[in-house]
Formats: sequence, structure tokens, C-alpha cells
Amino acid sequence: ERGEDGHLNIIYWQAPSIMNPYLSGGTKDVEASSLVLEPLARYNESGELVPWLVDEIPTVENGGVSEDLMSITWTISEGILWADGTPVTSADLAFTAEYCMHPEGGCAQGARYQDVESVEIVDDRTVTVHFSVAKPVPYGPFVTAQAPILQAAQFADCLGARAPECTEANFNPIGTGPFVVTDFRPNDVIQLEANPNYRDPMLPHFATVTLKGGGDAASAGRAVMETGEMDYAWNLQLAPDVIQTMAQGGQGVPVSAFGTLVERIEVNMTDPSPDLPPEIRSTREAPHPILSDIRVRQALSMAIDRELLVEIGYGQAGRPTCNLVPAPPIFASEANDACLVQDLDGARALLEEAGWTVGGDGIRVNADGDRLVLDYQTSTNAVRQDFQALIQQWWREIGIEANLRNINSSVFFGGDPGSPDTFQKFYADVEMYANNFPGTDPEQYLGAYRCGMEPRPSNQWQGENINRFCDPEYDALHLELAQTADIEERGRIGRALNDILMQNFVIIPLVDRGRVSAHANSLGGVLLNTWDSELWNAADWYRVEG
Amino acid sequence: MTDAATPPSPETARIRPPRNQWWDVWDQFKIHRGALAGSVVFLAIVIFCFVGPLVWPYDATYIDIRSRNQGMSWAHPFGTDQLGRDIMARMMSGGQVSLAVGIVAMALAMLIGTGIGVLAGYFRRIDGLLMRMTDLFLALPLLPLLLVMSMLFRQPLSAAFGVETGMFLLIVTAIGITSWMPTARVVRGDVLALKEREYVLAARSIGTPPRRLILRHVVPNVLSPVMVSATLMIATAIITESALSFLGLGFPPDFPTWGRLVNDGIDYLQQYPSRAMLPGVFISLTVLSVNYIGDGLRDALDPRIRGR
Amino acid sequence: MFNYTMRRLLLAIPTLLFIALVIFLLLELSPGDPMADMPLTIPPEIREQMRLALGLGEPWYTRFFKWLYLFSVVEPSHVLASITGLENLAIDGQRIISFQTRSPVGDIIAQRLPQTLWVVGLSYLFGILVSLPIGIYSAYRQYSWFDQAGTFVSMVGFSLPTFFTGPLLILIFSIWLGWFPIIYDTTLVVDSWYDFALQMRQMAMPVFVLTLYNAAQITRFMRASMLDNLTQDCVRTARAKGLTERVVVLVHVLRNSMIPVITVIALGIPQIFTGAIITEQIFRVNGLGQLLITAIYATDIPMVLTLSVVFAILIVVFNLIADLLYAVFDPRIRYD
Amino acid sequence: MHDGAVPVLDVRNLKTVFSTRSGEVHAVNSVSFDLRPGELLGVVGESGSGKSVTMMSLLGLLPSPPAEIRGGEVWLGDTDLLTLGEDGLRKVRGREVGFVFQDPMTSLNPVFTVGFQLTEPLRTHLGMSKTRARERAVELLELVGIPDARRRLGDYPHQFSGGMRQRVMIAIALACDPKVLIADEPTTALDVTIQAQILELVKELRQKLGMAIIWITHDLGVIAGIADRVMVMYGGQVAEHGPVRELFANPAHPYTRALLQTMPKIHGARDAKLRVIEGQPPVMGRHPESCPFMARCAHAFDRCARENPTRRDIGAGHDVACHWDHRTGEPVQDLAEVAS
Amino acid sequence: MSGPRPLVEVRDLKMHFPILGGILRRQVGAVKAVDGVSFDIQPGETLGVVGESGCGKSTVGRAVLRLYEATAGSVIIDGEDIAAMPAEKLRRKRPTMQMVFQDPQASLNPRMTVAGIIGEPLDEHTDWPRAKKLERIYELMDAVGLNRDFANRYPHAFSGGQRQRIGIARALALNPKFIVCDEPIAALDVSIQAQVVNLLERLQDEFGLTYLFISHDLSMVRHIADRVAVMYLGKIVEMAPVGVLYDAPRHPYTEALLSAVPEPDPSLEARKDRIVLKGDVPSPANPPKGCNFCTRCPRVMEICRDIDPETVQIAPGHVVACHLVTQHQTTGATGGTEAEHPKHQQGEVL
Ligand SMILES: Nc1ncnc2c1ncn2[C@@H]1O[C@H](COP(=O)(O)OP(=O)(O)OP(=O)(O)O)[C@@H](O)[C@H]1O
Ligand SMILES: Nc1ncnc2c1ncn2[C@@H]1O[C@H](COP(=O)(O)OP(=O)(O)OP(=O)(O)O)[C@@H](O)[C@H]1O
Ligand SMILES: [Mg+2]
Ligand SMILES: [Mg+2]
Repeated sequence: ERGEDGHLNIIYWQAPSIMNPYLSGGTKDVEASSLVLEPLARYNESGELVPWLVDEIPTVENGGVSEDLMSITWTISEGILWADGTPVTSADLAFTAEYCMHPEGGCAQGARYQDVESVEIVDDRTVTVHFSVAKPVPYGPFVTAQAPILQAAQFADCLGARAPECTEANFNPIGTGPFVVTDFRPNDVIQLEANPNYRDPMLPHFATVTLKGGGDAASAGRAVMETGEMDYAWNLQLAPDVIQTMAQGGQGVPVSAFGTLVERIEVNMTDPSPDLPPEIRSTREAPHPILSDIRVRQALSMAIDRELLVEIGYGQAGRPTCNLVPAPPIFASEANDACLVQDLDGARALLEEAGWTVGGDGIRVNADGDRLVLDYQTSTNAVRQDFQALIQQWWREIGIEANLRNINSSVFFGGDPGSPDTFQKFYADVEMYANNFPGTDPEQYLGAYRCGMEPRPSNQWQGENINRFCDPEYDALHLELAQTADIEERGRIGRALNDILMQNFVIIPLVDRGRVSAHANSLGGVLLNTWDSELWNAADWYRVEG
Repeated sequence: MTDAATPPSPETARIRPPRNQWWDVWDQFKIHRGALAGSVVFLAIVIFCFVGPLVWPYDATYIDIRSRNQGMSWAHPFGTDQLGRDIMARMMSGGQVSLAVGIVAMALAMLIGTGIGVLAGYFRRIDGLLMRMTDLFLALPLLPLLLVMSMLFRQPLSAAFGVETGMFLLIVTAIGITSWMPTARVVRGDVLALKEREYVLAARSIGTPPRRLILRHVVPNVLSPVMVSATLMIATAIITESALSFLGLGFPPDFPTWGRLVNDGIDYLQQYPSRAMLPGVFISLTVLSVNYIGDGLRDALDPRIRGR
Repeated sequence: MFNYTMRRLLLAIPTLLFIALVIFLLLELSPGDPMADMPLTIPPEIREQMRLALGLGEPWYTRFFKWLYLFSVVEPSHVLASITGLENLAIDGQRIISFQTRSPVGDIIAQRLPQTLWVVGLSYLFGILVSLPIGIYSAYRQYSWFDQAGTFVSMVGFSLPTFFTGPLLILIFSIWLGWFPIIYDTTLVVDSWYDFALQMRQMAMPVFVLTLYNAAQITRFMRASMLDNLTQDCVRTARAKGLTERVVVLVHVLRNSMIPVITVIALGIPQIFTGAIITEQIFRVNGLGQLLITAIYATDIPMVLTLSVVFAILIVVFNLIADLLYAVFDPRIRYD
Repeated sequence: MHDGAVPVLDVRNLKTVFSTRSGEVHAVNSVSFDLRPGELLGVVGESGSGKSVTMMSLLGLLPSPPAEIRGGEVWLGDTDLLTLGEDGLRKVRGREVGFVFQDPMTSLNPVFTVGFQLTEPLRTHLGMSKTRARERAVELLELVGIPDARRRLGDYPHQFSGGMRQRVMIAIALACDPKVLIADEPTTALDVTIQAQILELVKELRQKLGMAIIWITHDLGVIAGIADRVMVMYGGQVAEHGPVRELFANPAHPYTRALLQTMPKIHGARDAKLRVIEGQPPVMGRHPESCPFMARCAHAFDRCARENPTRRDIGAGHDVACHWDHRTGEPVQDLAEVAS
Repeated sequence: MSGPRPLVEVRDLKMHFPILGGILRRQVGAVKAVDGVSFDIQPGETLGVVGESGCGKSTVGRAVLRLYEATAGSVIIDGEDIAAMPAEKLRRKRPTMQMVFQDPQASLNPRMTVAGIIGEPLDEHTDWPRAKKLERIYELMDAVGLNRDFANRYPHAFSGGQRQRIGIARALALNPKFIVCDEPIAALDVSIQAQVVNLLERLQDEFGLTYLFISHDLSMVRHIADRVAVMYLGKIVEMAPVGVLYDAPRHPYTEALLSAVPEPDPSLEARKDRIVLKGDVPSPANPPKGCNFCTRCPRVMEICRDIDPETVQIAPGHVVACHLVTQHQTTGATGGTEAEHPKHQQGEVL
């Protein structure tokens, strides 16, 4: 029976500020809006694409995707209604695409609509999306919580530059999801109630939901597992033993799942020395004096005990990895697993070989008397600082000195071309952060490491090839990937690309980071999904008796 | 003529050897029990932080991963943290930074505050301007200011003084330039009154130019309110630095400060309460003792009280 | 006094304009970026487009003057409209829009104000109520055990950072004892005794933490001011008139001592409106302090700027009020 | 005592000690005097000689600590004020004994209206209603010669000039018709012309109200003008005491003599050089066994260092505490003790 | 008077403190603290200035030394006009003119030693070596009767009289010719006052000093001054050699002032019929129309309320500003004075 389980309390320690994922790419906003807005299809907890508002996923086999990979045709299931009772039509789909592709709209999900040429309305429930290039994986538009469908009627006046003016619509969008917003307080709390027109008359189980935001991860965890004030707490980035103690509170349990998020150290292939003029500092014109030597880079990697890092920092929410792409299985390489074992002696030998001999204070020097000193930066975050300390110590043991820096994350990830502290500018020798790719296909992700993709002054330091790696062979292989549709073949090429990066040691992967969330013992039906919104199946959540 | 009630007769004058007035201050100070206790505690903390590392075998950043999360023991009197670093050693080096930040930031704030207060109080013409500037600084949000400062100056400073000193200067400056305003107000008020004192007039009648007049006659006589706000400032600066460390705007991560230790420890409040409590207690003790010292100083520097 | 007030207000206008400009430039220069919160998976071109959509493409002076116009003309009209209930007072068109929420900054501030006033304002009030009697009695019995204890407690209150006391209280009262909730429910509407009790419970800890801090400061002011006045000649006169000790202290000394304290209290009021950043964060009271800090983290320039300038206005105004209060309470002072 | 009238105030062997860090200060050392109805007793002495402390000790107005009354009796009518508790004293202060302090600028509370401060003792002691008290306040202000009294009740002290404030102080002291008025240097802070006004006022009030007055000053001229009897204090002790004419005509104590000589005259011949009392005032309590004036005394001899002189009667109601006989210019042989 | 040129010549000195008001803080009035004061002081002479509190005595003293910027008038000291001198030149001129202040406690910086205080003028105006300065400091301390041992003590360790000696020593440090003594004894105990006055007299003899001696103690002024000026509300109402002024005052205010001084002699006191002035001094911001004294004058006439009396010379060195005198004067002869005082030929108005 719909609403029989009463009230649900969810806590997000980062507070949602808007209910429209197209205007904010922030995870908290995307997930909050997923209670209301839904895509045509989404990934389930094991990373498989499942139909959501459609009956089946279009593929080449079932004819949904054209042979030339240039178009995809979606058909909405019958009887899907907006929360206001009107039917969902193909016009809504076309409008959604137009909304996000409007050049002045500043759509946060533009990538999902990249290369879309047009959205053709075939009939009331069918649209065909035409691409300008062949898309081996055409599941960008209308797929996942990041690209849900908006109601054309509600957003009609909100196109382009007017998007931010539609506060009412942005805070209280009409969706097809299990809940509708009754009160939205930006960066604070959202109150929702069951959608009266939800397609399954028995769902959702809960009549009302409160999604509270703000605070810190620790007290969010406490509220679920220790005091029982809350039913669900999102993304508990806490030390494993802290989570463990909280779990002893007995009110709730932590749950975890893995995606593609990899905590890694990026190695700067270019020289970040402040003595260089700004136009060549940290650009490919100035190769790194120390790290250009692969033996040094490899030694950096070999000195790290990834098992221990996981134990200290993530516990059950992490596992050691030697790959940039740890999942899905078909893309996960096994060729680099040697790195799982720490090898300090091997690292030392490599450094010796590279001409770095131990100096008086235990730090290596080369023939010119240069000390082996590296600047090591990352964003401010308790676990990262522990990692920095540990890695600093291991590197010291093999004779490398690391100067640590942590930068406020809003600066570090801010991308302000004026700031010297952004991760793109990379005014350091090595830096640590985590990244992943949306969905299950790493093509675009791996494409970042092609020549010419590096941030540099001429592109306002915008670019994703953070370590400034450049290898024509790699670029050629990637081009091949872009033209291959066969999944097995794509897996092979993807693994090969991953291996090239790994074996060049330009990226030193550390931990495959999972997601830890917690739910109350009295909350059933939680399936932690790292490929889509954590709240993807909130309609199915229910109250456990007792 | 308040003192004329107890003028020293010639004989008593001869008995007492000439001595510095600071001895009188000290005489008064040492009978203030709170101030004395405060000084002892503060001194103990300073010794702990600055002499301790010389005798204590562990390094604050040395990681001994096998012995992590240990409780109190003889080897590690305060236990170890989640990476097996000795907390006592971290407390010591953290204290060095916190105390240094507190004292230097205080000195800076006092310098600016006294300077501006004196100028505003003494020179009528720039008074309005300086007071509006005080308003401006009161309204400045500290965090964006810090971000801007660290963007503009971190690199040149690190290049010139090394990472840690550079960062130290940056933080100290940020705290200093955002906390001088109350002092400036107090000093200005005092200078306005002082300016009308006869000894200032006397100095002018001698022909002392304003610069020396200020340095010789005005500044020394506003010192006692300044001293009092100075002690309060040390306390606030230590707390502000802690808050900054918390926000990631503080020192490099391998550079423990009390504030960072508290914040790191708060997550473990349940399992290892001492980890947050210890630095918290140290912060509080320092602030407390400094406050008591300030109390005593105020009494000791006030001639009305000392004259009794 | 009227002339004086007018002059100060006139002077305040250029001061505030300048303050606004400085804050704006500060935010401009500061290295944060409104896009920092976005996942790294969003490609650079898209980020750039989003930035343009926020209006960040225009030169800084255009943006400043736009903001200034909105702030000084449009937003006040909306405030007026919502106070009077006359909708047509509000000027149509765009208002100051927050980067994070794409909604009018004014509305969000209005939404946050009640929490802040409840928690921070109430603790300020409690702080005053607690500290005045303590300060008075401490001064009256200087160096007595009560004075020593009072001084000690107020020093402790002053020296305990809130980011330390907060979690400690949570641990003790929420987790071990389970008396108070960890999470402040901002949606609670008090319309019954039960809700009122709930409201009291959820306010208890943050209010306590802040009260301790406020009371510590005001007590010290009160005590010092009382001590200054207890030795005045006019107090001796009052005693010589045969007045009771109570009247002497509570009428003659107190009235004189309250003058500086009242102005200190007035000067502290703007801080109520900025909220208590750390305390709000710890107890999840989503008030103005929390709003400011998240806005700073998210480089939500319109929000930070508006909040900071509102704060600056409050500071300037309360400075003036403090000065005027002086004149009101002290008949000797006359401004012209 | 001397002429048989019952004194309104009789102080015997009053001792007040301040404990300070540098030891005890014997600010008032066995002071005895009496005050007869309608009489004006002038008290002179240099700064720090214990005049104020003596008077404040009578009414328990000294802060304790550091002050402590070590002994003596203070008879007001037939009650000993020193045995009364704080509550008892409170009923005496302002009611039986009025007090006027030296500095009219600071003695009035700046934040209350004059009317309020004036009606306060009336309402406290006499239980008058507000309106009744205001009426009486107007009368009092008129009595002390403040024009437009009714309107000025609402004014604050700073709106009055120094002389007027002192008049207000006097009005407050007179409010409850006290038997005794103690005026502690009420004109020292005022100009001569204003001082003359106040002196006139006091003379007039004495005639009208007939109360007994103790008038503290260091100006011998003032004393000469208004006092009936004079008491000269030095170093916390009574140095000399007697009817005003007698004392000015035959000063017996070296200090009094010197004091009279240091003052330049406004009339008569100009002195080429002023006489001075060399040396500094004493530190009280340092040498309790010796005469406090010894160090500055031209006639001091060995006995002065050994023995603190007691008061001896030298006739005509005149007594002096000195080992030296001003008449003979020789040390005194046998002491005729003053019975007090 | 006909001797050498006066050391100090003050002509029509005015010191008006502005009263600001209105929204824009424009001047809406002025406190006429000193309103047209003229006098000369001969070398080696002492001019006493007496008057009630607030009548502008200190302001005259300060304006003469240009511690205040006078509103109008000239002050010629030693042949140079102080009032119009550029700052640096004035600074170099400072050693010739010094000041002793009223409150010995307030005029000494509590945080400087005696040696520092006395030595400050030396630091400012000489570049002597330390030893020489110290020698001079000791000399000065001897001159004012301070024990050399006290050089390193702080002011709070001294009695009032000793403090005033320190202030005098400071004023003497640079061998001034002219010293303004602004109520140097007002804050001292009676028994000490005589010490200080005697000291001042001795120093005058020793160093040939010229004093402007401000006081409200009429008997002390009588003792020390050669000539006395009586001020009332910013103006000199009467100025005469000391004997003349005390024995035969001409201005009703002077008379009242003298009669108000209590006589330390009960028999004289009783006989004296005192003139008690009514009311208080009017505010200098809002002086009465006509004669300043008309509101309190026991012998006020119609004319006093309308016309400000001119200052006339009625005898050698005796000037008065009063209608009583002027009326008398017009009937009597001004005769002989003219011959003796060619300076005042153009009428008697100063
Ligand atoms: N609170 C105190 N603590 C210590 N000593 C005190 C205190 N009050 C007064 N004395 C001492 O008591 C002595 C007498 O003081 P008192 O005020 O009676 O003098 P006085 O004769 O009234 O002088 P003045 O003419 O200056 O008013 C002085 O020597 C003074 O030092
Ligand atoms: N800086 C100033 N601003 C405005 N008015 C002033 C200033 N200084 C003095 N006055 C006014 O000028 C008048 C004369 O003051 P002055 O100090 O010269 O008096 P005085 O004769 O020295 O009095 P006292 O005997 O009290 O020292 C007073 O009414 C005073 O209020
Ligand atoms: Mg006295
Ligand atoms: Mg004066």
C-alpha cells in the first residue's frame, strides 16, 4: 500500500541546493532530484543498464540503435504520468534535450548530450536521437540520474539565459519519480511526499520524506547508527575504525559498494618550477627534470603499500588497485597487479640505477648534486592527509623527500585560471585526488590522456590530461576504441590503453574507492548503487518491522 | 595629587634603592594569585613545547604503523594516533606552532592596532578616515581574505622563506590584519584623553616634534590597555589558527598544530576521547593562563592600583 | 543629536560603497570557483559554458554595478513588499541570484534568519541575562570566592573553542545520554506544547555552547565596568545619604556601569546576524552562518557579497546606535 | 564639656588603621573631640593628616578592608555609632548626620537628575511620597539659593556650575534636618568668589537652622571667618585645639605657628621671603612612638623622638599636644593631661 | 616702564575655539576663551594673572607660547613675533620660553625617570654627549633642590612639591628667559606652596628670569608678582603694579575678588564687609552684551549692559576697563601720563 510506512529521514552531509541536475552537476543535487525526476534508463547496482521509463533498452540487435551507430530510438512505456497527472510524451524528451543543449543555459550535463544533432519526434511516445558522429555507446541523453526528463510544460519559459529565473521550477520540478517536493529549503532541508500519480499504485512505501542536509560525515553517521534519528546517511567518508565504532551503536549498518572511483597519484611530466616563466611552467615545453625518468616514477609506485592505505583510510570501502579503470570487469586489466606488493628494495635499486645515490641526510642526490625532493599536493581531507603522511614516510625510506601541501578543495578543484593551486595547473611534482567516469564506458575517460588534452595557458588551463602524458601510440589506440562497437573488442582496447598509462607510471593508482553509506536497521530495500543515484530505488524502500 | 597622601619622607627615600618601575609592576603582579598561577602554567606549557622535543625521543611525523591507536603507556604517555605517530611529540610540535602563531599574530595585531589608534587619536585630520577603515576591516570576511592572500603571496613567500615559514607568515598576517580593530578603538579613545594631558603639552612646549612625542609620551602610556588586549589576542589567535587548520587553510598537513589535532581527534571522540581532549585542554589551558596573566598585568600596570 | 545622526548616516554611504567594492574585489581575486563542487567528470567546455551562464563572462565592473543596482533598488523593494504585504511594491525582473541554488539570495536569507535569530539571538540574550548579575556580584565582592569562581568559569568559557565543546556535548548528551537530538530540525513549526518542547530540546545544546561564550565575555566587561564605578566619589555620597547597600549598588553604581556595557552589547548584535559559523555547522542549525560558509566554499559570489555587505551595514548601523546609546544613557554626552 | 552644654557628638580616642602592603597606616591615632549644638568646629591640617578619614570613620564610610577602626567611641546623643551595625549606621547617615564632600564635580552621580538625588534621602529616611519629596526638594534648593529651583530639579549635575553643585550637595546633606553637618573641604575646589558665596550661605543657614557643623579645610582663612572652635590635625593626631580667636592669637603648636607664618598676607606689608615648613609630611605609622611633627620641627629635642606627646590643657579651652612650651620656649616639665 | 624694550609684548591676543554644528559640521559659534588681551612684560619682571576658573588664564599662557594657534593678535618675545613664526624656527626658539604646569602629577610622564624628564629638552635641542647632559641634569637638580640620587626614580615616587621641582627643572634646562607658570602651586599643600614659591623667586634672582605667573591665589600673587593683571571672561579688566592693585583696586570685579579672599585672622575677618558676587561666570561661548561683568557687577549701570568699556590707563602702568572709571576719567585729567608714556599717546586705549 502506498504510504503505509509513514515517514523516511535521509541525511546528506552536503546539503542539496537545487532540484534540477541540469543546473548543477553536484552529486548531492543530482541524487536529491532523483527522488523526483527520472531518466528513461539507468544503471542498476551492478552497473547494468536497465529500462526505467521504457520497456526495453534500444540496442543494435533489437534495432533501437541504427547500424551506423548514428541514432538511437527510445519508446516511452505506456501510461507514464507526470506527478500533475498529465502524460509523459515525446515532446518532453525533445524539450529536455533542447533545454540542456541551449548554448546560454550553462547545462551541467552537456556532456551527456554531446554530439546530439537532433531529437526527432516519431510519435507521441517515440523519439529518435540523431548524433553527428558514430556513437558506439549511444546511451548519453535521457540515461542515468544525471540526465532525467523535464516536463516541457513546466520549463517552457526557462530556456537558456532564463534558466536560473525559474526558481519555483528548479526547486519543485514536476517529475515522474516516486516523490514530489512539498517544501524546498536550499542547502538545508527538502520535504517530499509520495507522488499520487506514480506508475505503481503500491509504491512508494513511504508517505513522506525529509532530506536533511549539512553538517559533517561523522555526525551524519552517528545520527543513523547511534542515535537512530535518521534512516539513511549518504557517503560516509570516515576512517574505517570510526565507522566501525559507530556501527556498534546498533541502530543501523554501514553498506558499501564499488564503482570506478580511483584514488591516484598523478605524476607531473612537466616542470612546475616557479623559476620558469608562466607560459612554459608546467607545460610540455618544459619536461620534468626528475620525473621524466620512468625509473623514478616506477620507484614511487613500488614504494607504496596499498593494502595498508586501504586499511587505514577506507576499510571495507576500499580495495587496492593497480589500474586506472578498475571496473566494470571487462575493462579491468590484470596486467599490472605486481604493484599490489610493496617493494622498497626494488624501488631503491631502480633509483640507484637512475643515478640517484643516497646523500648525507638519507635523501638521494644525483651526479649534479640535485636532491630528490618532490612537492606533493592534494585537497584538504582527513584521509588524504593520512595518505600523504604515510606515503611521505615510504618515499623517505627509499630516499625521496616529499614536501606536503594540502589545498582547500574549492580552490584545488576550482579550476580558476588565476589561482596557482588548482589541480589542473599542477604547480607541484605529484598530486593526489580521485576521479571516475560516469556510467560504465571509459572511452571518454581514457581519452583524456591523449596528446593535446593537457591543461596549458592557451586553453586557460582547462584540460583533463593532468599529468601531461603524450604518446602517439596511445592516441592511435584510442581512436580505434572510438570506432569499435563490439563490447569484447572495446574491452581489449580499453585494457590496453589502461596498461599503457600504468606501465608508464604516469598515474600511480592507489585505492579503488567504494561508497559507504549507512541505513537504519529498520529501513529495508536499500541497494547501494554507485553507477547511478544512491536513491535510485527509493520507491522500493520500506520499513522493517521490529 | 593622589600619591601625595603617602610621600616618601627623605629617610625612606634613602632606604629604597633606585629601581626600574617594572619592579613595581612585578611586585604587584606577583601578589595576584591568578596571574602567578597563570604564569607558571604558561611557562610550563612553553617549556613542554620548546624544551620537550629536545629530550623526547619520538619525532612528531614519524609513522610507526604497527603501533597505531595505542592508549596511554610509558612509551607513549599520550598514546599514538591512527598512523602510529606519538601524540606527545605531536602535541609538542603542535604547541610550538600554535604558541608562535598566537604570539606573533598578537604582536602584529597590536602593532597595527596601536599604530592606527595612536594616529587616529593624535591627528584629528586623519581620524575619520582611519575609523572608517576600521569599519571596513570589521566588515571584511576572514575566509575569502585568506584565500586571496594565500593565492597572491603563498608562492613568493614559500620561495623566500621556505614552505613552513612562508605559510606561517601568511597565517599570522591574515589573523593579525583581521583582528587589530578593537585595539585600535581602545587606543584611540585613550590617546584622545592622553593628548590633553599636561605632560604632552609640556613636551610640545619643549619643542618635541610629533613623531618623538608620540613614541615617547603617548605610546608608553597606552601600553596597559594594549597589554590587556594583547593577552586576549593571543588566545583568540590560537583559536582562530585552529579553526583555519580545520578549514584546510592552515599549515601543511605534516605540520601538526593544536587546532588540527583537535579536529583530527574529533572523529575519534568516542573511541579515543583523549585524542581530541588533550589538545583541547592544552588550548584551553594556554588561553586560560594567558587570560589570567592579562588580568594580573592589568592590575599591575594600573598606577591607581599599584599606587596603593 | 539629529544632526549628528544624519551626518553619520551620510558618511556611512560612501563607506559602505567602498566596503562593498573591496569585498567584491576580494571575492573576484579569490581563487575559488563556483564550479569546484561539480564532479570532475564534467568536461572543461561544459564548465566554461556553465560559468558563462552564471554571468561570469562580463567584466568585473559591469557585474559590480549590476549587483549594486539590484542590491540597493530591487532587493529593498522586495523586502518592502513582503513586509507590507503589497506585492506590487516589488520591482519585477531579475533579482540577485545565488550561483548555487539559482534562486534569489534575499529569499534564502529570509528563510535562514529565523533559525539564526532563535539560536544565536537567544543565546546572546541568555548570555546577557546570565552575565549581568554575575558581573555585578563579582565586582561587588571583588576577590571573594564567588568572584574567583565566576572569573574562572568565564575565562574557561572564553577559552574553550566551540568546535571542541560542541562535539563533546553531542557525545555526552546525545549519544551517551540521549537527551537531545543531534540534528536541528529547521522545519519544525511550533504550534503546540509538544513542538515547543521539541524546539527547546533541539536548541538546548547550541544555545548552551554559545551562551557560555557570550556570557563569558559580557561578564568580564560588566565586572570591569562595575569595578571602575564602585570607587567613584558619587558612590560614597550615596552611602553617606544613608541609602541601603542594595540601592547604592543596583541604582547608583549599576546605572553608571551599564553605559559602556550597553554599548558593548549593541556592538555585538551584528554578530547575531552573521550567526555562529562553527556552532551552526556542528549542530546542523542551518542558519546564516552556515549559509555564509557554504557560500564561501562554493564561491557563490552573489551570496557571499550580499551577506557580507548586509553585515557591513549592520556593523555601521550598530556602531552608530552604540554611540547614540551612549548619549541616551549618559546625560553628559551631547552630540551635535 | 567646657561650658557645660551636652555635646551632640562626642568622639573619644578614635583609632583607624589601614592595612596596606607596606604595613599599617595609622591614619587616625587616638583622636578625641566633641561638638556642641549649634557650634561650628573647624578642622585644619595639611593633606593626608587624617581629617577625612576621621570623619568617615564616624559614619563607617570607609571601605573595609583596608580600613579598620581599632578603637574608641563615637557618641551621637546617647548611641555609640561604632557599636551600631551597618543597618543602624545607615539610619544615622543622611538622617542625623549630613555629609558634604570636597569635590562637587564628582560627588554627584552624573546620570541621575538633581531632583532624584535630592529626594532619595527624603524618601528613604522620612518615607515621603514622591510629590511631597519634590516639594521639599524645591524648598531645599531655594534654601541654598538656587534660582528657578522647580525647573532645575530635572537637570543633571553637569548642567550646574561648580558652585551650584556644591549648593546641591549641601541641600542633600540638609535634606533630613540632620543634627550634625560634616563638610569635608567643601570649598577647596571652588573659586574664591564662589567660596565666598558658599561661606555666606553656611553662615546664613546656621542662623536659620542652628545645627552643629564640622568644617574641614586647609585654609586657615576660611576657619578664621566662620569657625567657633578650631582643631588642628597633624599626622593623624590632634595637634592643637581651642576657640578660634584664642588659637589664632596664641598658637601653641610649632606646626600651627609655622602654618600661620607660611601664608602670605593679602593686606599689610609684603614679606621679602615666605617662611617655609621644611621637609615633607610624615608617613603615618612608621614611628608610632615619636611625635609625628618631629622631623620638621624647629624645636624638636630628644624627648620628641621617644615619646608621642599627649594633649595638655593650656587654659581658655585651648589644648596642645607638644613637649615644647610656646610661652617659655622651653620643654614642658609636667604635663597637665586633657581629660577627654 | 620706560626702560628697555619689553621682553614680551602681547597685542590684542584672541583665542576663539570654534563650536562646530549642523549636519556638515560647520562652525556655528566660538568659545571666546581669550578675547583681545594686551600686555607687556619687562625683562626680569613677574606679571601675575589672576581670575576665576575658566576666565582664560591658561589659554593666555598657552597662546603666548604658541601651544595654541591664536585666532588673532601678535606675541612678540625678544623681538620676534611668535604668532607668525614657521614651525621649525619656532622649535628652535622654544628654549627661550618655557612653561611650568599646574598639576605636577599630570605634567610628568609617569613612565619616564626624573633624568629622562629633565633631560628631554636637552635631547631635543642639543647634541651634547651623554655625560655632559647628565652633568647638566645634576646641576638642574641641585638648582631646584632635588637630591641627585633621585635621578633614576619615577615621578610617582615623589611628593607633590618635589614633582613640581622636577617640572621647574625641566623648564630651566635650556636657560630660558621667559617662563609661563600656569598655577604652579594650586595643586600643592599649603605647607609646600611656600617652598615652591621661594624656589621660583630664588631662581628668578639667580638667572634673571621673567615670569608670567598665573594663579587664582591672590595672596600668593601679591607676594610674587610685580604687576598683576585681573582677567574676567577672556579679557583683562584691570592691570596695575601689585601695590596699587591690592591697595586701591579700581574695577568692581577686582574689589570683589580681593574681598572674597578669607583672611587668616579672626579679628580682621569679623570686621571685614565682604562683597559677595551673585551668580556664576557666564559662558565664554555666549558672553553678555556690553561689559562682560555686567551680569554680576554690584555697581552695574545702564551703559554697562550696552557698551563694552574700553581699556584706559588711569595711572602709570595702571589700566582698567570699566565705565565707572572711564566716566570718572573723562571728567578728571589724564595729564602727566602722556609725557611719561609716549607709546600710549593716541588716547589711552590699548
Ligand atoms: N584606602 C586607604 N588605604 C591606605 N591608606 C589610606 C587610605 N585612605 C587614606 N589613607 C591614608 O590615611 C591618611 C589620612 O588621609 P585623609 O584622606 O584623611 O587625609 P586628609 O587630611 O583628608 O587630606 P586631604 O586634605 O588631602 O583630603 C593618609 O595618610 C592616607 O595615606
Ligand atoms: N581646547 C579647547 N576647546 C574649547 N574650549 C576651550 C578649550 N580650552 C579651553 N577652553 C575654554 O576656554 C575657557 C578658558 O579656559 P582656560 O583653561 O584658559 O581657563 P583658566 O582661566 O585657566 O581656568 P582654570 O583656573 O580652571 O585653569 C574655558 O571656558 C574653557 O572651557
Ligand atoms: Mg580629605
Ligand atoms: Mg587653567
